[in-house]
Amino acid sequence: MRAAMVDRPIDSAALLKEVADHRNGASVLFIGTVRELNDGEPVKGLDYSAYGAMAQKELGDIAAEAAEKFDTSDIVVEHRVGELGLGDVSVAIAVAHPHRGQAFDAARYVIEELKKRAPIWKREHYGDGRAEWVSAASKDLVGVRAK
Amino acid sequence: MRAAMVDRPIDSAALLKEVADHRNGASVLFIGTVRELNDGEPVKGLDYSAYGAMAQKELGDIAAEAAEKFDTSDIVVEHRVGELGLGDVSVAIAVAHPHRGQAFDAARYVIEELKKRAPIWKREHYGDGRAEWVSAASKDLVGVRAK
Amino acid sequence: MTVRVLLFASYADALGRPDVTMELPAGARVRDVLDRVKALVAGKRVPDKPLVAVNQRYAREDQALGPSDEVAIIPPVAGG
Amino acid sequence: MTVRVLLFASYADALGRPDVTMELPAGARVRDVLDRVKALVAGKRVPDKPLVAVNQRYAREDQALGPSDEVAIIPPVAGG
Repeated sequence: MRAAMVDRPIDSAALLKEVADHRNGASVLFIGTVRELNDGEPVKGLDYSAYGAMAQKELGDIAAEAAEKFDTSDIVVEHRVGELGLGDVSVAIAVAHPHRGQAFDAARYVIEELKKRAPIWKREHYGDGRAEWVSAASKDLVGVRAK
Repeated sequence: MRAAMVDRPIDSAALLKEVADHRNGASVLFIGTVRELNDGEPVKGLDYSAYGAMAQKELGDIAAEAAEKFDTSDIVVEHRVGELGLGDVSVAIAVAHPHRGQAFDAARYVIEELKKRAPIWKREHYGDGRAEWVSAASKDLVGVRAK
Repeated sequence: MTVRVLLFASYADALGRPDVTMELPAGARVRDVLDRVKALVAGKRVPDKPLVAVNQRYAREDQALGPSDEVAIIPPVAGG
Repeated sequence: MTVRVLLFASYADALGRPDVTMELPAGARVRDVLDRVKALVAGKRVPDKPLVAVNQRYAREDQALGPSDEVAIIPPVAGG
């Protein structure tokens, strides 16, 4: 089990390898990537920032909860901070398990809890030079600031 | 959308790339691998065989159903046949979607339907030289044959 | 009419070969093929009502067969 | 006692800086910090009851603070 906030590109294949084990018959990888449209407005790039020490703790807690609930310690989660471009991976979660149902459920649990609890923020950059803080929960803009 | 029965190693990273698209913010990869224990008996390796033409059709149907149900054409599934060793990937499913819920659900749909409907069979090889056909649904042995 | 019947996995083991060609009267149905196959493998691990496909689609016992149809007897599947 | 207060993202923008150090009376609680922060950013995008963490754990408004605690005001999160 491992949880990390990182400021370099995420290697999702390496995460899958990290959870692989001959006892496991099922692996699930979730990756979140920067996408073009957020409610219709073209996004050029993002920056993610975090309350680093707390985000690290929350991710660790969430992974430990998933390990307990779904009975596997083969869980790895990484979340990236810094500037990301279109298509870049912002978060990756890999879970392996003897059984597929729990592998899916554990990966889903980690991303849902991360989105609720991890103190991470995202600012979208638009083609016209503006940048806005975005709230994932409500999709409302929670702040506006010229770049 | 693509579905294929293959007789070479599955490159799951390539499947993820194949479904990637700037409109998608979430990708889910499921991989099934050969595991050591099946109900307690150590497995040395497997061979998968299939009714190839029909398996190809069923996989294609299942991918099309998932595309329709979960509103994405970014779905790829490959199932391998032939001799596989411990840890080898037998099946990989990659789905990308603007939203994570549908990405998870579509991947889950494809593996569940594949396990019910695809005419694929698996024979486990044990350390003592025996080999047995295995039914995934019941985990009952449906046939026994000396190697 | 001539119908080709495919067997797989444990059923092919039971028959000792992966296929058999049958001459059937016009109007024959899937269940007629099943009766012949069960006679061929008598008592050997083919259940009373196995899954069947006709021309690579799952089919019911009462489906009518045509000339050069491909019938397959499908053991419990185990993909994944 | 001295408490360090961290602000992030849109809240840091509202304050014009990412942290502020406060002198608080003994027995002060999270809500006392919130009152001070709201006075500093008057009307600027910090809601009435934002999320708060004390020493990197989510905390309630009535949690008592100790010397050298680290208090963080947490805008709506957007990870993933």
